[in-house]
Amino acid sequence: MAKYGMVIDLDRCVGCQACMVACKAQWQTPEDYFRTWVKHIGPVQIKDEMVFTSYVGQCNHCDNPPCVPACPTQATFKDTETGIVLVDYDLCIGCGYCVEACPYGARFINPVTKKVEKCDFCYPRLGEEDPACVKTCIVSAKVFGDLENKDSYISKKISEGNTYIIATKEVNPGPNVYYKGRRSKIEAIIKNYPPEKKDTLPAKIWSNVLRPFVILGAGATFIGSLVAFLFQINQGEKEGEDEE
Amino acid sequence: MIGPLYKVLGWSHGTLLVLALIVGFFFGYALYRSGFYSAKKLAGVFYLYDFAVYKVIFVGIIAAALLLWLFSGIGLLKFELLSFHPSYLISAAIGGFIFGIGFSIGGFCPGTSLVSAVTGSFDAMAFFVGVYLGIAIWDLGYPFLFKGLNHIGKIDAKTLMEAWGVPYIVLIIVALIIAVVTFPVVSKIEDKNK
Amino acid sequence: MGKPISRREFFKRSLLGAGAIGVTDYSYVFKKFPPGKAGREDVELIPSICEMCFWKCGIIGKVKNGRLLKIEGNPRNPHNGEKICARGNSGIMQLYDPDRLKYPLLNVGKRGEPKWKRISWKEALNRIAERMLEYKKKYGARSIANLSHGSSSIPMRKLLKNFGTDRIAHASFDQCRGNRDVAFELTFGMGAGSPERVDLINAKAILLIGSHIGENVHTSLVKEFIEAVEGRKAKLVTVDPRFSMIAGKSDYWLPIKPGTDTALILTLINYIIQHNLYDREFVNNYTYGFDKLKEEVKNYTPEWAEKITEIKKEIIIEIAELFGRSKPAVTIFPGRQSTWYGNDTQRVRALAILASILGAVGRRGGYFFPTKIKLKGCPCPNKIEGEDFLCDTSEYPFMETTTECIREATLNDEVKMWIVYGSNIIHNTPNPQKTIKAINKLDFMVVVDIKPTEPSLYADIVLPEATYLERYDIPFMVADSRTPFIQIRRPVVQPLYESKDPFYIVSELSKRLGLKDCFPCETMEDYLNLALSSIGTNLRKLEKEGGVYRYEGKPFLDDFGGNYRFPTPTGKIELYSTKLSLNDKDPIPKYEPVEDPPKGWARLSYGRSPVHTFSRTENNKWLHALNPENDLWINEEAAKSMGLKDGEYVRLKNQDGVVSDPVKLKVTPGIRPDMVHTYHGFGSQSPFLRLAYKKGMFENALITKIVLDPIMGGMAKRINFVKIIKDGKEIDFPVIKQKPSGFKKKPEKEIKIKLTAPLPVGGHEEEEGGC
Amino acid sequence: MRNEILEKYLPLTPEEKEELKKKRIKKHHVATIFLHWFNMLVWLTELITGAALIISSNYIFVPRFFTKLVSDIYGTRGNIIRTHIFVGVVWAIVLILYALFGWRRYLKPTLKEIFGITKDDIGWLVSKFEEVALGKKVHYPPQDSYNGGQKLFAIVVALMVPVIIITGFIMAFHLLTPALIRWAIIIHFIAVGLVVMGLSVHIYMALLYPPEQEGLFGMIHGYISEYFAYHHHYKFWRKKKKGLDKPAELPPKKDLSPIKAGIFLGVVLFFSFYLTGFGLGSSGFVQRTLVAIFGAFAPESVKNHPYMGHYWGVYPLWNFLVFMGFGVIIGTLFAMFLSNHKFRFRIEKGDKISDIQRLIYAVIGGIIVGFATRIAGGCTSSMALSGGSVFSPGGWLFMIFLFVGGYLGAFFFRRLWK
Repeated sequence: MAKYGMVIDLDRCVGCQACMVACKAQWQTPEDYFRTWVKHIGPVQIKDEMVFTSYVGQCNHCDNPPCVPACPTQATFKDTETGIVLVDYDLCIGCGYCVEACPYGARFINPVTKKVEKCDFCYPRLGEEDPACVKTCIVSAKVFGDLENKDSYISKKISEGNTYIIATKEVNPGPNVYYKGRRSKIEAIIKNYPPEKKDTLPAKIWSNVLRPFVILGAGATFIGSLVAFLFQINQGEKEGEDEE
Repeated sequence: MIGPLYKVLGWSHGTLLVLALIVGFFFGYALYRSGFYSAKKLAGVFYLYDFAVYKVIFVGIIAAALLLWLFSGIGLLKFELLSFHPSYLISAAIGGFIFGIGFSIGGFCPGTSLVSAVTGSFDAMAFFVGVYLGIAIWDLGYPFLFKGLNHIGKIDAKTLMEAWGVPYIVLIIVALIIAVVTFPVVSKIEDKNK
Repeated sequence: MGKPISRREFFKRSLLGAGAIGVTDYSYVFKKFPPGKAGREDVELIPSICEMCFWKCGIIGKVKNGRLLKIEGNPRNPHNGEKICARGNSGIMQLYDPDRLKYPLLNVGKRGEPKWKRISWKEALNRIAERMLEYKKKYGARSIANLSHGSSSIPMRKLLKNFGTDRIAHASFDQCRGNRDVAFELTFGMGAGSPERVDLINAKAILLIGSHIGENVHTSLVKEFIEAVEGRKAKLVTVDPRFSMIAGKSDYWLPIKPGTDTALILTLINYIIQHNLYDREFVNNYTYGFDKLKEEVKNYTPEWAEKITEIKKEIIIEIAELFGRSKPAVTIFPGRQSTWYGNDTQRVRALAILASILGAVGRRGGYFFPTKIKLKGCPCPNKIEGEDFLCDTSEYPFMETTTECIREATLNDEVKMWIVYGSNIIHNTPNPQKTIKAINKLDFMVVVDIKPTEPSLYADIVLPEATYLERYDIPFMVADSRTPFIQIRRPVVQPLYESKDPFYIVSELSKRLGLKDCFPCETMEDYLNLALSSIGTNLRKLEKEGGVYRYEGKPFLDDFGGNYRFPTPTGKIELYSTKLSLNDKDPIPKYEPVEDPPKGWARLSYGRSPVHTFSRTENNKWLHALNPENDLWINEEAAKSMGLKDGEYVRLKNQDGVVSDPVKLKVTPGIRPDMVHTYHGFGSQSPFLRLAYKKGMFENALITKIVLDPIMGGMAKRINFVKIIKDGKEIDFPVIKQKPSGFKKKPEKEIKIKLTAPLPVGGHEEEEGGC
Repeated sequence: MRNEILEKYLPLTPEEKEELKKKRIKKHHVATIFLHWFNMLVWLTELITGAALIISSNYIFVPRFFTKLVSDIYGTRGNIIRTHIFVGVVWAIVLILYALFGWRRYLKPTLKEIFGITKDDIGWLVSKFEEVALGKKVHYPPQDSYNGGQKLFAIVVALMVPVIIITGFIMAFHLLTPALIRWAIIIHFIAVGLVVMGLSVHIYMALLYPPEQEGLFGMIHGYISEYFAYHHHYKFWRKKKKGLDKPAELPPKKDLSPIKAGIFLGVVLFFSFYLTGFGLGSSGFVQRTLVAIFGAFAPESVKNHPYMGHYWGVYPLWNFLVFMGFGVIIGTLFAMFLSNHKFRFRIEKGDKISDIQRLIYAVIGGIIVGFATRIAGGCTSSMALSGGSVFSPGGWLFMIFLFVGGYLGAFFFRRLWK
């Protein structure tokens, strides 16, 4: 059992975007789409400090990921073995509910395969080499490892303190990607790219209105027939009466 | 959606073939409904008792040209992306002349013979076999007998608009005038020879 | 690293894993991976060297049946190891760029609007050789000039010297680090080195003037820099009028007034000497002219400096104290692109002197010495008689041939033919209009490149060179390193289309020019095997060992037992430069004020994008997707008063009336109001580069005014002033009086957390929580 | 409104009733029976696999043990969705073929009847409701071949099935945009939900509700007792008796006038250009099929033959014009069928020549025309029509000389057609 996570040290990160290209080269994502992103923020004045940082983000493999219930065919699920949120590409029909539901915008529909694509912590490389972004990060700002294993390097790095998660009171799906660095940088990120709760109209209509209607309808007719059948049984077998 | 969709949107070859089936379906449907399943009606244009072929082709050209002009005018169609037959004038003329003779004898052209054959006309089937033979003669004889016969009189201009510098709509109107003038004359001839 | 379980073991587990407890109990066998993934099994790992910029990081190419899938760092390379930057990763898109040059081309159209006709290599080389021999006969060998850059142009330069012309200029001398190396030559007798020989890891304090590390990505340098600052908590002082990425990580940020850096450095030197914070013992043993220096700088006081540089005197004093305390483990970073205001060699000499008086030379944490070893190779002897630098060197004593000299010579008909090898002279040399005028006077112009960049538009013949992933190159000896090594570039894939490697081009040309004794080796492999034999190895063996041969280095003074003799005339570090005084130049740097932008104008500054090597990578699909166009940094206050909003497109007009392409505004408080800043290398003018064509602003067109450095003739470029044009109207920059400033980073409050307790929103329990 | 319908019944004496019970009449065509049971199988698998697919907590509408069970049966859930899609595609194809080919004889009349709701049907529903829910004794108004309840269910199915197929295809093949797919999911669910509502009543009525027992067997072998028809489907029985229900033989359609035909052809040509960028053509079909035939014997020599070589492409038949030819064949058949013409073998000729002569002249004509298309590079449809509409110089020249040659030929071979 393991729960993989990542720590990104924003103080070390210089925003050179090598991770974005390494990830793209590894998984050949189409050109304007990235599984991991580096969004430069600033220089901007936060309280009395000048901040020039970058929001290095990807799928946070949250503890209770809003994208999993959003997927009708349950193509996406949090793998209980590794804690990584994966996608079974047989089941994905490219509807994009999960893309809408993800508070960090970590998912996109690949226009070539027409299915959803996201960071999966380089799942096929797991166990043999670090994810492509971690390996190429020239200032070792990204650390990847097993959060459940207390003496792993990543757990030590987190327990050194000054570790934050990109979440707000309203939206906190329990992300497993931690951020270290000066507090002003975290605030700049949350100010510019706040995780927001999004619910798509069709999904809302279905779960609140239509599903109850369909279940009730089908249930009612089914039970109705059942009652009629029971009613008919206790009436006893009557030859088709031939009233006029 | 800007046409031609296959080229602009870069659809796959498979999609093109499906489109070909659909277009062919309506092409066959149109040919049949125009009555081109009967050799009598087709040959009529040369024997002056039924000018359907002449009228249908002429109206077809004008209708299609008008739509093409309209759509490319309002930007829904990139005219330059359409595929144009390279213009080998002399070859086209010779080919057309011989084609006419064959048409008057056989009573069909390749497309209409297929339509008529499918509906059970033996002579259409014979004609169709003839077309295969004709093309086979050309294919086999090409290297030593007919090499280059189909590429004589090449001109760069792909359309008359380019060649004469005349706008598309003017050519359409000219064709329309010719049609309006010749159709009643032709109809009179038809009634005389019926 | 937490020990990750092996892959087979992992799959075994998940196969057996029955409905595991937990969120929802579907234990799915996740076997289908997204298509097209470079699995580990049948991938060939080929070590080589990157050339997306000139830093030469070691790389490993992952090749699967002849197609390059991925590039990663070469763990055996002592500098970058498994790390490579964004450009290194995207080498694939350089190799498979559909717009790259494919065949030799002959221009049958006009210069500037080329019509290309594909010709064979034989015909192209015959024409070139014919022309060269013709011009040699008529006007002498020196009527042929070469503008080149990059490791692949070295064979061509050797050939030309053998042919008889030394009119060879590289942009790196007169546009970039020329004056830095001359300054170090005059002071220590050796250049600053590439990579810069700075022992950052052991530094306690670092001074960084005008270099934006992090936005300017040289992998091993950035790696060591961040390790020093963030890892080992060295104190970093950044002097930059713009709040760069590295300024965000420094302990002191000094938004200095542009053009006054020398004043600040001399003030520091004076303060350190007056309060004898300098390394007395080192100065006595190893420096020359200390008293003259002391005398010269005595009236550079912090109060005076505050007025000139607009940096608070308390901050200046604090920094001087800091360097005094941390000596000799102080890194005075030499910088790289240093042709700024016109008197730049003296500024860099001041830096060298500051480092010397702090004893930070040949010591841990300061500069260190290179260690070279002799390598055999196929010679191509230099057959040049006498020196003729085209320009009168009386005025510029330490000048080599510069692009400017070649341009001038071409304009007055002394040079008939140009060979432009791997250098985009339209983008890297200021005043491109003058360059084009010179080209139009040429009889014949040859361009050798991998992409149809701007110079190829004016060429008569264009030769497609193989990219760094398809060729061998001369062996690279990295002497400027604490752990010196030799590394080899070898083809990762076979050359595509008809692109050829430099050795083929040069050896074929030398045959046609009848030069018997130039590059007698048959192929580049023979050249490499010959060179490697001098260190007892060969190509095959080295490749098996990962392409890197390491040898013993002697970087520090104590490696020489303390009596090291500097290769200067006096054998010591020349604080007072004898050579300069001989050529009646100031032997000790003085501060000369620089012309300020007139009212309503702002100074145009330029810099690098972290994902581009100027115009070379604009057409790279992936890098283009990351950073398609440059934007113009403008001060928030100034923008507000000019009615400009962030993201708006405006044009710039410079003092000579040149109007630029539109550029997007980036309104930020992180830059001084009297200047604007943009990334260099965008706005390609070549329609053949479909991705890069007209994307972003071609800012080099605005740099028309240049001043030559009095000592070595380098072209200073940060002296052009611009105005903003919005919808046709010119808008003046407001005059905003800058109070002396200087920012010190506040220490971060230490916040302990327990891993078990769930991390609250955006912060910690005792904090008030999220924003 | 309810009680006045009773008089409509023709009173029968008990003996007539007994006699009617023995006689049987045909209720359903074989095709309808096949289609019904095929539908049943499809709905069975699709409902099971479909329900098992949707298991996320926001969407699930079946108990979880069921989805678990189905997942285990299929092994991986990938197999479930593949089965669901495969069955869906087969179902769609069968329905489309049924609709196209069975339009006149089966589908049109059934739809007309289903959507033709009369007061009697409503009356039937109301009384059924009263009987079942309120337990009142009611008399049902006379019904047609489908009673009110069956009509209501049939309408729901008729409307929902196309919706289910279209949204199904959008989801399965990720057509157009993700936003559309999102709505397709919801609409797919609702449509299936509505049909399932009707389905449970339909199944109960057929299997368990005794009076309708005979109706079930009616759908198995197609016959029901005349008495059952009289009692449950009075109007249908009466029509059957008077033999009114035979579809009348439709009159064959006349050909379109040349102007209308020309416009139709012009529009088709335009759409060919708009969709694919290529014009119409038929000689290409012959040329490429010929190359394919030659290729079968000597592929190498055909592939690098100076003329036939560049017709080879990936494979000669894998080409736009060849598929257009197939389309023409199908289109002609449809046109014939839909304009009620009969397929008849014939030879059309002038009176003066014999059949054999006509065939020989046809072949000779064919050879000349075939040869001519190679010289000109096309035939009437590609050079004259397509070329003409874009005013290609070659096209118009070809057409002019065609008529010149034609009239010359006609002068000499007049007797063939007199």
